[in-house]
Amino acid sequence: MEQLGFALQHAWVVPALPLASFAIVGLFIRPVSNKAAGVVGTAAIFASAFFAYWLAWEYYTLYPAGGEHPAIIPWAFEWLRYQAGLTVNVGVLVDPISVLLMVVVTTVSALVHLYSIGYMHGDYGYGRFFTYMNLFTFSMLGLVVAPNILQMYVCWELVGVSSFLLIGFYYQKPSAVSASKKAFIVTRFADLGFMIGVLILGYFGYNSFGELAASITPGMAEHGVSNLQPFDFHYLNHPVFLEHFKGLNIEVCGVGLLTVSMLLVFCGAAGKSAMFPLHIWLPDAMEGPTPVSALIHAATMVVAGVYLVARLFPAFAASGDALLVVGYVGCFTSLFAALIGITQDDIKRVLAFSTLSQLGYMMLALGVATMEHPLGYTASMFHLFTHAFFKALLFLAAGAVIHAVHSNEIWEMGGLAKKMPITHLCFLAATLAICGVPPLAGFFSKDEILAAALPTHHTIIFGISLLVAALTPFYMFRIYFITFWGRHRTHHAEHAHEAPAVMWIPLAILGVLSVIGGLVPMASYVSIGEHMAHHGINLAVAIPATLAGLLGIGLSWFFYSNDAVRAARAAEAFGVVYRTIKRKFYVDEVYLFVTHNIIFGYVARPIAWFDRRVVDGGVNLSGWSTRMTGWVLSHLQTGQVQGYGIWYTAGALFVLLILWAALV
Amino acid sequence: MMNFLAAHAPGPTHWLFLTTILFSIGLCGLLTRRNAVGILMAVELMLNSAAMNFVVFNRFCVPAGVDGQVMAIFVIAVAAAEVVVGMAIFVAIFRYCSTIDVSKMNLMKK
Amino acid sequence: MGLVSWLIAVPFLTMLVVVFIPERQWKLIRWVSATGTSIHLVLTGKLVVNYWQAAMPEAESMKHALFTKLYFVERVPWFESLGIQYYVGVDGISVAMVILTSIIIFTGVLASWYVEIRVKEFFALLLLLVTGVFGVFLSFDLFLFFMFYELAVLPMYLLIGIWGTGPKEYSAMKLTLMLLVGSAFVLVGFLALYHASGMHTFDLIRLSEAKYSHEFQRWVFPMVFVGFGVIGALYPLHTWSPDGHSSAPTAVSMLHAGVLMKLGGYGALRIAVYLLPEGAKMWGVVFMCLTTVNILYGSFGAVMQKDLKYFTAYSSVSHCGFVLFGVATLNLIGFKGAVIQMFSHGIMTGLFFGLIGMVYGRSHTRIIPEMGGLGKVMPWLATCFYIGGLASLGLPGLSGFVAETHVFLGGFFGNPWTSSVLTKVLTIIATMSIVVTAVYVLRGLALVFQGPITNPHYEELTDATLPEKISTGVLVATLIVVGLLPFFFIDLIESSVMPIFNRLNM
Amino acid sequence: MLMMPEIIVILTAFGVLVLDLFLTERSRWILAPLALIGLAGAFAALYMTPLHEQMLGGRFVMDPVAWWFKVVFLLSGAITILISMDLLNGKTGVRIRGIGFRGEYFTVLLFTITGMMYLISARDLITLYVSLELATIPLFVLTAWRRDDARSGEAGLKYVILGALASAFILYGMGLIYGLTGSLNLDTIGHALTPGRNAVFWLAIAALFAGVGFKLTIVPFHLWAADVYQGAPTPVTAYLSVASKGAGLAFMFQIFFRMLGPWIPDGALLIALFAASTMTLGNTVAIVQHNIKRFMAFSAISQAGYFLMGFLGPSSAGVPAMLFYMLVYVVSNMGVFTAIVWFANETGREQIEDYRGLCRTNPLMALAMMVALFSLAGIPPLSGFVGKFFLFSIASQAGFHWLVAVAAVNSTISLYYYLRVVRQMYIEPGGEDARALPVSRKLALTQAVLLLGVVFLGLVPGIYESIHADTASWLAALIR
Repeated sequence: MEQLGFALQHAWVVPALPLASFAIVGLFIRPVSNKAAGVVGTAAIFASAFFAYWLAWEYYTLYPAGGEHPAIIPWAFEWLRYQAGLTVNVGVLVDPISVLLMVVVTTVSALVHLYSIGYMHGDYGYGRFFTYMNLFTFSMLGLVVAPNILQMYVCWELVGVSSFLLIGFYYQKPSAVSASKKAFIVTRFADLGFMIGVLILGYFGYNSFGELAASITPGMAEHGVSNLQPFDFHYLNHPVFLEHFKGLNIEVCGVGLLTVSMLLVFCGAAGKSAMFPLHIWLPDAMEGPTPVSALIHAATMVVAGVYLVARLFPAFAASGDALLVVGYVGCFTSLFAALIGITQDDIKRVLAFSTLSQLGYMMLALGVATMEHPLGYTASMFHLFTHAFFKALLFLAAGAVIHAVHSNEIWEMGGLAKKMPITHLCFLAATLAICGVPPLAGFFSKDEILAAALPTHHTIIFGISLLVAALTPFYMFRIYFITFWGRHRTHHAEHAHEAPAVMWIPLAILGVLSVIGGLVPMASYVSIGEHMAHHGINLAVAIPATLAGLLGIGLSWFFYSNDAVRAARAAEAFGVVYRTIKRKFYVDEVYLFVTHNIIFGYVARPIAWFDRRVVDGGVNLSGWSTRMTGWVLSHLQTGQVQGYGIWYTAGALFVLLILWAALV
Repeated sequence: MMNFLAAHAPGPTHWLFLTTILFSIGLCGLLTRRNAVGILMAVELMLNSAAMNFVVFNRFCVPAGVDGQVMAIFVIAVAAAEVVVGMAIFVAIFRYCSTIDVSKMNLMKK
Repeated sequence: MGLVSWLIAVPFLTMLVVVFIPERQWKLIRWVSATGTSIHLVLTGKLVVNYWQAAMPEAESMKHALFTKLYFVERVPWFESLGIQYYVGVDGISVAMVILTSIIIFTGVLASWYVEIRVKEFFALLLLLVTGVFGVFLSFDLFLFFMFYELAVLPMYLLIGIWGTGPKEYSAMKLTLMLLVGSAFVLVGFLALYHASGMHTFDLIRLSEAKYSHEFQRWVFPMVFVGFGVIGALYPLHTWSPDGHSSAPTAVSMLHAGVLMKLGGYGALRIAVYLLPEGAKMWGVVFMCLTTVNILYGSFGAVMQKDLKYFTAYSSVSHCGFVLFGVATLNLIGFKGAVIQMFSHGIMTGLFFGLIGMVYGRSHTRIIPEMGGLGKVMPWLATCFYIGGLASLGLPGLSGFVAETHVFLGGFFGNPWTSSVLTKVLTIIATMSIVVTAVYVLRGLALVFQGPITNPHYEELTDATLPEKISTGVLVATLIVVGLLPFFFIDLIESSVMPIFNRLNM
Repeated sequence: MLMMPEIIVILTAFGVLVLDLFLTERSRWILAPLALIGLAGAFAALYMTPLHEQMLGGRFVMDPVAWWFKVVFLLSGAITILISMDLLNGKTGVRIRGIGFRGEYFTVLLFTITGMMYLISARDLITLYVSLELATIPLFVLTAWRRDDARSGEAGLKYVILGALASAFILYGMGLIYGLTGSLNLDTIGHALTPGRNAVFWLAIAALFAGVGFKLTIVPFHLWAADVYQGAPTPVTAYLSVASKGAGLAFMFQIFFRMLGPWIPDGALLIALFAASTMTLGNTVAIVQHNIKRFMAFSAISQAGYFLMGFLGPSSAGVPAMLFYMLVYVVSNMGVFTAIVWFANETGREQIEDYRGLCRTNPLMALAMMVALFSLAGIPPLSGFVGKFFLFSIASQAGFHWLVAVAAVNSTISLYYYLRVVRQMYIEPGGEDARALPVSRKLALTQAVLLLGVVFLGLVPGIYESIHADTASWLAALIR
């Protein structure tokens, strides 16, 4: 292995900076000065971002674009030792996707921090906000660089909890509180699957570790991986292990064990990435401050699920069936969310559903990829990359708008294009990007996804993604038209101002990234499996996709440009269908029914009752029966001396009889 | 006459039968008499039957020794003491209860 | 007198000092108690350092050991004709438990800073109680162990009965009696072990050399395990715990849930499994099933509770289920998990009960629906509560996670004496509790601390005072330290858990 | 001389009696100290008495078991005198009528002590029977001592009738044994009794068992105890509950170890059953009591059940445990009774509910009573725990694990009702008008000494160890 540069050698600095900042700001700075907390917190993230870029530069200098990109672990130490041979390291794994994610996360995070200095100004709990944000950034980076599945799980949970803290940031607002609980509990439920998957992988991984490691280890050192552990991705993704695992021939309900464990892991991924049917928490999560939505619920945390699937891609690919499930779930979610997105009135919720839809895209891209045709893999990562920028931008711009008009409802905005020109411009750029209008970022990545789906004979998936490609511009331009065009609908909208510089500068930077982000030749940086020839624009895909996008924009203009009169009429025409979609297909209601009526009503309450009445009652009964025995026996004491004498004589006879019976 | 007596001289079994009967009578008396004095007499009967046991066994089992007879004498003395104490207590009770019906003595129970 | 004896003696001597201070000097009394417990904390620190130096070089050699190696042993013959001795020492597990107890009693004394009635008796009993607890963790003679064990139970009656709230007499009586019935079974087991060994000694380490027959182990193991299970809240013998904890005053709940419940797991591991490995193999699966019920049942029970203390008590039932589950897995990882969970749950639940006491002292209610929005007026307490709650739902970075993954892995890895599928299924069922735990912890805490302030009177409440901040701060710091640096803790206990495990494979 | 302690006691008894005739009422207080000095002298003499010797042709034997029993008797006698003094001298908080006659009281008490001391040294049936009666008959008198209290009289009546019944049973059994063996000497009888299917033998055993059951209050021979304990003057109740029980145990030793030694293993199950039922009945019925003396009666009954466990051991392994527990039981029970006597003296009340708030009105007495109660319940580190542990160990050694479980659960039940008292004293708030209750120096000192005993008997191994060492040689002599 070549000599590593400084940044690679000290790759741990990237997650460590936010962590240190979290601890220092949280413990020492926040109690003293809120302002300093914001500055220090932001500075730390910028430093981390700088380091991430440095690291990326070093990595790609070491392994130039287009060549082989091995995973290296420049730094690790033993953190947990379950037993000899079953240990968990904490370390840093550097490979293309982790580098990519590090860059994305630190960039978006740094910009969002900067934006927040303005956005959160004067808010109650300003310092607390930055503390939480730092914690989140650390957790996310820890997750990204995890070299083994357990570290992934650890940071996964930390990400969950920091998301919980941030959604519930306005802890006196009941809706924020319940949204934060919902987010945590739903993802926790998903993590249960992840946990069980980890247990299965850990168990079977460990059982065969000894023999398999011997055949894996020789090739390891040159990849910078030393001290292989059973939980390591390197081991779990290794063909030797996967072959062995498949060869175990253990089936659970007719499904192979590898598939089962991958599906369980995907369950966790689906929770975090809000795939149907675990998506319900994401729209509600918009109760958090807008920068949070931008950072966590658009650009970074929600892609953790995608990242996890990508991370374990060889294992998913080896299972096949599991990958198929990933593809179809992603595909369904993208359509499902896009449909709901059309009907929502809260600007952040529309963006949330669009996020869902785009995440579905990423998932389906992974689902259609194989080790032989790995284009989907690259496409997914590419879309992740571009989506992070334009979605963060959309949220931040929406935040600026909300900041100006003091409302989330799109029907209370309108005509803001002139009042807030920079914001408007940025929002438009991002909208165009997400719609896949060439040559903006979204066009390239989306095109790559469609291109990946087409040749692998996933016709249904391709069809649906094309449909979604038309729906996306429809609902995105819907909010664009309503928000920025037309008349001012409220007093606040009329007197809206452009955001301060500290807020629009990040918008502008992200705007630039959204425009040019698609020009990165992703395939030469991020790839897996068989090496691909450079993939250009596939016109057979690009033209229909672009047309679909333009069609969506056109329809949107048709319905919504003129104060949405036609849209209202159309909604009436659809009636029940419209209402069903608007109520998000009643999924929330189903959940509520299941948790409250079934789990609480038919499990928890009976158990509480059983405990008080039966178990506790049993104990009380034994106490009562002892007392009763005493009470009954006390009646032997009649006070009649001759009665006592009779008992006495009877006792003597009893002894005699016993002796007789025993000894005769 | 003497012959007859000799031929029908009671053996240990007869005597034991007698003492057992006496003991039982005493026991029944003790358990059924209401009058405390009657009970004391029953007690006396039981103790004496037991003392008689000793004498009988001495006579038939260890004719050489006098242990049983000595024991009997002690028993008589002890029985006397017991009765004396009993009577004293009854007298004391009679002083303020004006009765020595034991079935009425049940201030303390349960 | 060696360090280990001092560890038992310090609380006792402090108690004696407290007893001889006149009642009206109540301020002095609490200062004396705090000083005594701080001294104890320092001694514990010394113990840890000494133990580390003594034991770590030998850790390697313990890998295949069959007998626990004790350090700093002190032996004084006591009832020689019966082979009873004063026999104290430490191994890694005891050290861990001693750390736990010193922290809890120290913070417990601080948390009781505002006890006003019968101060002297309160602190005296508290210190007596903790003397018993230290005795249990440090003694390696079954007689001595049992003696301290019962000593630790009884002051509880008075502490709850006098200073408690709610149906305190009922709870106190129920708690005392159930625990003593449990100890009755333990006693039967101990005596049987003593006589069956034919060695005429109560020395735990020597008894482990005895060969107990298969038949013997078959009935003695469940006897001892269930006996300890009562205090470890084994289902369905846990019902003393919700009532007892909810009625007890703050420091007592802390000690009881934090430390006393650990005596169960400690005894089950240290004595039942260690001395009776064959029995453990026969019964492991039964207790694994029972403790699975424990884990889920406790967490579902907690969902429906309205009283904060009942809520925490049920959660304790669930978490103590993890301890016994870990023991019942008969697996090295599971054993370690059990020990870590004992520690972690001790700190966590001590924190919970301490906080509940502090909140109750301010709001004068423990009924969850009556509270709301308290986070605004008492941010410190709310933060600590949340950290405790997150630890209890197994959040990584806090100690609960380390413990729970150990236990789950232990269960999943299973043991050679039980159907592998069964242990896996049970483990998977048990893991479901992490969701339920999340549900009740978040629901409960949200209702108490978040949302708008429901009662205008709450606006005037204050945050934690300095003693309270120290007390909760220490506990929170411990949770985080163990969570972030579990390797120290694992090194501490591993070589001592090893022999218990190795004996199973003998 | 071997019989010196007994002689000193009996001489003291007569001395007190005679002196009582010549003293004026005002100087009669001297009698109690005199009696105490007599007991102390007896103890000194006992201390110097050589062990393992006999006199009167083997009819009177001194051995370690006898020695320890005598210690128990002298000790309980001395404590009884101490706690009786206030009551007899009229130095009570409330006026308690119908008690007096100090000279006779102490004399009679000393007689019973003498009887008990002879009882354990006796080696033939005559001495055994006579000393048993000497120990019992004066107790009838003491029970009925309060002349103007109907309950005292009634208790005396019940005691005398049932005592006579038991006496008759014992005597009948002894007669049969004499008939079977032709000897009155216990050792000879032990050798001569041959196992076999002999109905007479069983009858004798049944009668004797009923007799010892009466003294030791074994179910169902216990029924007298509650009424008698409740009715008797409180110090006498205390004496009955320890000394009389000790005499019962001594008598049982004589019967079981001397005469029936070889058959004990055969009858072990029977003994275990009786032990279990005795402790269970005593404990459960104690729960529902309200009068503290009656309550202590049932507690004492249950303690008898624990004692019985000592007889289960292989050969006579349980002897040291039983002796030790006897000693422990004496100090613990006397500790409780000292408090009860004191409380009755001060307030004239003896319901459990009356003790409420005692920890406020007299904290030290409350503490002492609590500690003593806990010792009875077997709570460590008090001596009761250690004593019980040793007894349970014997049962376990004999393989009666179920009995150990029953006994241990019973200990828990007993704790339940002992805690009822503790709860009244410590948890229940006292009355509004609660005033501090004074305690006389005598009682305080007695209580303090007892408390020390309660705490240290179990912690200091020396006493148990010396009992064990002494009786080990006794056992060796016994094994034939």
